[in-house]
Amino acid sequence: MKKQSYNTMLISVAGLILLLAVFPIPVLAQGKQAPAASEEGKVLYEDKCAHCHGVDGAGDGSAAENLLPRPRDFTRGLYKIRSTESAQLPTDQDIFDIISNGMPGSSMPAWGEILTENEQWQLVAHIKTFYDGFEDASPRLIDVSDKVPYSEESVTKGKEFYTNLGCVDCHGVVGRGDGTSAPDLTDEWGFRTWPANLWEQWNYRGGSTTEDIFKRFIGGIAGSPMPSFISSFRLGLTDEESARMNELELKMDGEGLSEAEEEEYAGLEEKLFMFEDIMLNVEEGVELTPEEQTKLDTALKPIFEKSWHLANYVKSLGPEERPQAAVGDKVLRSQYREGTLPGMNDEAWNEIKEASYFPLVGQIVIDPRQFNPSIDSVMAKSFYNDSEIAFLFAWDDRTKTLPQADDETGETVEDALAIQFPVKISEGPTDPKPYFIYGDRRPVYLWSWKVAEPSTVTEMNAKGINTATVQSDQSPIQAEGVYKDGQYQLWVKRSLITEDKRNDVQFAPGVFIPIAFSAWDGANGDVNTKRAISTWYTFVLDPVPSNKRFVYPPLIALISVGLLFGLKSSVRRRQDT
Amino acid sequence: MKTKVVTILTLLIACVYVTTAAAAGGNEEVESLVFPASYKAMSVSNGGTISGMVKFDGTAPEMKKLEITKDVQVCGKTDKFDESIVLGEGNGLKNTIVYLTDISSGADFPSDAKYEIDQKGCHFNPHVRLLPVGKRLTMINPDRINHNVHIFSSMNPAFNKSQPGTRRKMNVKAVKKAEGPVAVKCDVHGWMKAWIAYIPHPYFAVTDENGKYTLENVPPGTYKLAYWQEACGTNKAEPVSVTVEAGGTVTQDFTLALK
Amino acid sequence: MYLTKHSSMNGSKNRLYLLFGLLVMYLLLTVVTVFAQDVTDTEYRPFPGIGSRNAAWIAAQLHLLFGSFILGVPMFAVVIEFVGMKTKDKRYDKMAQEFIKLCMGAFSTTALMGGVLVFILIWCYPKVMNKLSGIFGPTMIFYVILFFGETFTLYLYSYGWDRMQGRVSKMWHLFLGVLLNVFGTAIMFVSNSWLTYQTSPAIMGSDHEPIPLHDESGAFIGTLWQAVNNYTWMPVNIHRLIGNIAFGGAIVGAYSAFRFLAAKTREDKAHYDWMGYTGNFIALCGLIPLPFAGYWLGREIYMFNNTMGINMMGSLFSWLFIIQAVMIGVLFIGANYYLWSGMTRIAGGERYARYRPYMIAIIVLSVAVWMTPRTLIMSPTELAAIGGPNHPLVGLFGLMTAKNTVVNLIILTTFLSFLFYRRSGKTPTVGWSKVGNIVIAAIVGLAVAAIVTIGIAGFKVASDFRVNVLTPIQVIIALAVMILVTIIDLIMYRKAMRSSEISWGQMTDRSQYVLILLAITFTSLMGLMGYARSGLREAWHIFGVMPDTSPDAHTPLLADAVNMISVIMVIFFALVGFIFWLGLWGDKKKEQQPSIEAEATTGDD
Amino acid sequence: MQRLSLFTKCLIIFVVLWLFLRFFIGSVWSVPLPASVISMYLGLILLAILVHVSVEDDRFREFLRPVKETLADDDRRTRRTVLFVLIPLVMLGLSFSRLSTKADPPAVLRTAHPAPPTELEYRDKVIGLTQEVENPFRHLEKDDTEAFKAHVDNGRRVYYQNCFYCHGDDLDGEGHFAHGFNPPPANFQDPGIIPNYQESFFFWRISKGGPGLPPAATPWDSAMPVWEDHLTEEEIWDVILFLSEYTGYRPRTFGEAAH
Repeated sequence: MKKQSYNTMLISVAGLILLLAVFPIPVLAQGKQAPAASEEGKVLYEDKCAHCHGVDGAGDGSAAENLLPRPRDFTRGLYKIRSTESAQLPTDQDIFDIISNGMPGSSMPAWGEILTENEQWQLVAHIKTFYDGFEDASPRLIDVSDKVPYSEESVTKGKEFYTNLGCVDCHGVVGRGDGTSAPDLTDEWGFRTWPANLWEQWNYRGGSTTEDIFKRFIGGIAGSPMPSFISSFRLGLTDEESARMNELELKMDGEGLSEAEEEEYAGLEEKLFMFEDIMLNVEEGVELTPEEQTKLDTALKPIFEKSWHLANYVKSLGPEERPQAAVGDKVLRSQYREGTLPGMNDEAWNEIKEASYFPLVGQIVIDPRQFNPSIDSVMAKSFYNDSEIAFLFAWDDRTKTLPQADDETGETVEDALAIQFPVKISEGPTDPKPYFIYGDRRPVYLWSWKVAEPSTVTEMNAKGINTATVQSDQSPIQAEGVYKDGQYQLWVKRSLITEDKRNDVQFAPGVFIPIAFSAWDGANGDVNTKRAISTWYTFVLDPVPSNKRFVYPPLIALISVGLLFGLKSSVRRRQDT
Repeated sequence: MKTKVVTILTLLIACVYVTTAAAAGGNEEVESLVFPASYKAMSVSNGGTISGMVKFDGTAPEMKKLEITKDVQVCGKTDKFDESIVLGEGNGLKNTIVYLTDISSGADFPSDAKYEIDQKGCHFNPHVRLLPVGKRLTMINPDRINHNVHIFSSMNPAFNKSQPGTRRKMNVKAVKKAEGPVAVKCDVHGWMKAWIAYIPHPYFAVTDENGKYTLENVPPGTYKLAYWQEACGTNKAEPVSVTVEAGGTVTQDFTLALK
Repeated sequence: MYLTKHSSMNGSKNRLYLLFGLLVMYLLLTVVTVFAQDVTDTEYRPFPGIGSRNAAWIAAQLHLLFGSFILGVPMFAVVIEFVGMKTKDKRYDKMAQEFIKLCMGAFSTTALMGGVLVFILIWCYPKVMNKLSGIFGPTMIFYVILFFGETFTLYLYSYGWDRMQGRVSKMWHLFLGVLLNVFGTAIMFVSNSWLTYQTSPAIMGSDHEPIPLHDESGAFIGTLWQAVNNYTWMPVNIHRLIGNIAFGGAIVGAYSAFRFLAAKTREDKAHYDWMGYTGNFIALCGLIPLPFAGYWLGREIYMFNNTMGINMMGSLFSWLFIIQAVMIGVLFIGANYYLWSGMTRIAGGERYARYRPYMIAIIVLSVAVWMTPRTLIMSPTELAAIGGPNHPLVGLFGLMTAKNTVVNLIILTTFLSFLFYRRSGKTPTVGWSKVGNIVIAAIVGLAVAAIVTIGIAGFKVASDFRVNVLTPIQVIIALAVMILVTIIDLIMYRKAMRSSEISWGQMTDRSQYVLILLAITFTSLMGLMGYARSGLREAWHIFGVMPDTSPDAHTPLLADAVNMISVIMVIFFALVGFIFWLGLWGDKKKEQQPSIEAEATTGDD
Repeated sequence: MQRLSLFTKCLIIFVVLWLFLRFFIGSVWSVPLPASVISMYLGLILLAILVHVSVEDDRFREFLRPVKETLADDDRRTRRTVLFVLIPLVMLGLSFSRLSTKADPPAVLRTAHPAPPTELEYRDKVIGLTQEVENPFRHLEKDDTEAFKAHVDNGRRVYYQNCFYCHGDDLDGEGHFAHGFNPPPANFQDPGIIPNYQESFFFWRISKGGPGLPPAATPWDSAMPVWEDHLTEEEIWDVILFLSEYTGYRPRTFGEAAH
């Protein structure tokens, strides 16, 4: 008897320990709470944040004007990146995470490596003072516990939802942010905003894990046009019931429903609204009874599962990290190819697995400047043969803009690309290249392509940003440009050597040739100097390895054999003496 | 004659400016309604009526036709116009909110009322929706295409939910604070725009297509009466004083001009 | 070349040749003014084949190298002679005499090179020389007088060596030696003024602001003394004076090494081992204060003109200082290597061997930091991976505070090596030797800790504070420790028991090659620094006053300079090697005909 | 077990240190050492080992003994044969791969700190740089702290309106345009930047930008704009004050040392 009670005690203690060990986990998962707002937080905010977000948190700091996306206005309690459900405030941890990780693709940097954890929490506390709704808020977290693992099957399902739920309206058919609604979007402050290019996961503001994508889909991105999709599925209905409802609705729009059908429809609707009621209660802050809670959880389960499929699909679209720029071992190498070079849609281009990536940034050197470029990179592949070289360039642009007058300036804007080479390739580190924006007294050679004439590349020369002139003596250049699903592709072919050696760059194998780009997005108001540019990169016509490698190495090996034997005999000789 | 032309031109330009500015989004400062500090609902038996007509002053500006840029097969069936100024008979101005600013007790909202906005053909109907605080709004989407309901409120929690074609009816949660009018937009169809006023008491009316309004069952007393109109603004700074007698009817007309 | 050969072999021919060289020089110098004035309309004449600048560069550098040698060597010749007189150790006297013999060979070459240089300058750069002689005319005459003084003193000193061995005459001989050095130093000071003036044509104002010596049009408005005592004159004087001592020592060391390796007899080996040791010791004594003098000079250049300063340390010439760092690293490692090798010839030196790995580690670590450039050489791939030219870890090594710290550590370690060397083979007799050792260890340990701490603190403070307070403190700590430890050590070992004698000549051949390497490194360093000092003017003959409009009016690239310096080095060592070889040859001849006058012949050689 | 020979020990030390430089440093500091630095350090390590073993004759003999034995002794024939085959093969492989690998783009020697001109022309005004040019507002730091703060604040505004795209929010050279440029924008938080230059140097670099770099400063790819086109002289001096106030680093001065 005594022993038994001892055992019971042991078990209960163990159970208690186990409980204690398990219990704190959900609490911790909620994240830490910010401390009370303090003077330190205010000082820190004014030193580090106020120049963008404004002293009063209204997103109107001195730097705000030239930023897109604009710095957040904290006074309305609208936070884009949350782990909480639709129309809810963020948790303290959410705000902390944004401060700590920054918002990729925007001008918000990651402060995690700069400020201490304590300082960041003080900032959270101070930021919360700008909106008084935080006081009694207890936001509900999005449940991410039942994650559906990534699989091909899940991606296929997700793709179907992507197409059917209206994602394509903004994000485009393949997800490059080129949907039909994309050109007109504004946020709640009336500022221009673009749907995310889902292929560029490194630019996802709130991170690119599947969980992050899932949270954005369920919770929406507050203040932006991105809604919550929690209501996209018929809550509480089985797939069969949902399909039936669909059928009835189609019929309703057509020949009309019979009385029985109408009754059936009303029943389904009632069921749907019964669950939606519970959900709305939650949103309105009404305490749920345990039964209601269970009902809701059960009803949400299949919806969440579908949302995970969608998140998996989005995740499958692109690489997580920005591709490495075309330097070092990623440098653009034009591949040697015997015979004719591949044309625009030739399969041969797929032989080059990885296109070289040239990052573009805003041209902010010369007025008028572009502080918020919409084209962030150009990708390139290239082949050459004994007489010609062909390039395939690609760059993402959410809109195809044929020549048209800009709303604000009235200037004629259009999409365009210029590829820049120096006329004379510098001969060493001390021989300077031309200035990276259209040269200086050292001229550059340009291929100018404009969307209105997609099959023409014009040869130009420039000796300074405003001095580009069309060459009077155009070398024959073949070109073809197409726009599809938010991406331009431009194919260009020229002979390696031209007659106009004074004004044209001459391509030769083995020489590292500087290359740079300028890109104009008409819909972004780009015209003349207002554009996206790259600095100089280099590319090379990859030489076919020379036959020297079959001559010298054996020779070197022979010499080393000789040396070794020489050493041996000299050591022997010394030993003898 | 010449001055008239100039006036019309000026008005036209102003109108275009206002409408385009309004269409540009929420960056336009919307003047809000005036709500009483507190309101107590009770039964009113001897209430009077305030009614009247809101007229537009001047020549009716031509309604700007909106460009339907997508889902034309559904949205382009009917022409869409900018609805900031809609005139009826005798220049009656539709979609003007007329309301009592200072009433502190009176009737409750009718319990059986339904609050809906229809999005048929990618167009919000009604253009101005009064929605009592604490009541849910039903969004109707018979289009079988995707809309999203984006309510630009700032005092109440943000709201932006997708309503795909498979959600014929979707309820929007109730809010706690009187606010408004706030814009409602569908980001998928940029031209779609309407207004919601979250109201704390029932003495609000929206003028009908002929500019007529009626406030019924008003407890006897003297009140301040104000209007709000999207393009013409509000007189909340200088509201009109009306005295309602038990069972009586007061007529109060307004004549509005563009801001 | 032909003349050189005879000069080191035969006294009378030597004299003839010298007179000839001097005559040429005198003629050239005295006609400078007249000659140059006639051709003012001609600005430049091209030197055939290699171009004016290269011609002047080669001549000037060779002149300078030989000049440094003949200025540096007499200084310690006199000192050693004095030591020999005091200790009555004949060996010292003999060695000093041998130094001066080496000098004689170099002296004629110096004069010849000087003559060639003057000719090239006047022929190729008439306008510049006209301008300079207009300002410095009187000093040039003074220079010639000094040169004559130097020549005759050297003759008397060298040829009178054997005759003036009496008690009184030895004093006179010593006096001659001192006089020789006075003349030599004065010569250097005078000629330094000409070139420092070209770099900094300004004097130092009372508030340390430069006051230019030229008006707007470039006309000279100062006095002769102001032109001489220009902004960088004294720093260059001091820097060169110390540098000459080190260089002279290194060349003597190389000569001794050469003789050591060629020596057949044990006596010869012992002698040249000892001589090499002495030469190296002197070189080290010069090397240790040299960075401080260089620091002062650099600082003055910064003060005179910020642009020039940044050009020197940050821009055009910054890579040169990386090469310099490598060479200084080689110098210190080599010097320590030689000291450690030297301990093997002393029985009892091996008890310090166990410290050697640690000292090697400290020196190599310090040299690694010293050599790491701020802007690293990287392939574009690495550049992309690191995200900039500055590495987060080794990029810090590129900062001055790190460099100052390690240079102090290197010097301290070298000092310790020398301390151990000195102690080898001796046993202190004082009772407190154990305590003394502990105290010394504690002092050194604390100093190292302090220097490193200050160095780390230097990353975080304002550069003014670092430059004006922290760095001097580091230097003072290092110097103070060296002085303090030396004093303690001296007292401790004053009556030390000599447990074993130094077995001179029992040296590895490797250590001798190190001596030769040191000399070569010294020479290259001088060439490089000369390029920096001169190149700082960029496209100016006289900085900010007289632009260089010649075809060579650009600063040569470092790569070109390195090539040029290599060529000069080859010529220099060919000449020096020839002189050494002739010395060997003379000795061989001496061996073949052993005579009772052997000693006298040696003296006359 | 046989005792390790001196040669083997040295070999082990060398390899361990190489591994340390090649991998350990890269993993701890998250950025690898450049090959040029590794080879320099390895050279020094080799030198140190040679110094250590060759100072004393006995040790040097011991060090060389295994090498000599392997080369000459009859009982080491197997090992010798293996090495005599292996070494030439390795040489063959190395040289072959060296000749077959694709060329890396040429490495650049970059001039980190170009020298400023002696004077610069700022919008028709000549500003001398060789003299002790001080920030005209620096003296306010002591004389008038309020005015000084106003200048710093103005500098802050200028910075965040113009500079932080490249030089970053925290002045660490990691602005959101930074990835697009080579050389990367200056990192003012680096202790080697601000304290090493006078304020006049910064004035020169800011006002003249990349195009104002001297020919010596190749490869001349700086994207630094010519700010005299966009900013006033006062704004440039103010932003210099801000740089040093924010980072806490003082620009270099020479004046104080002399007094």
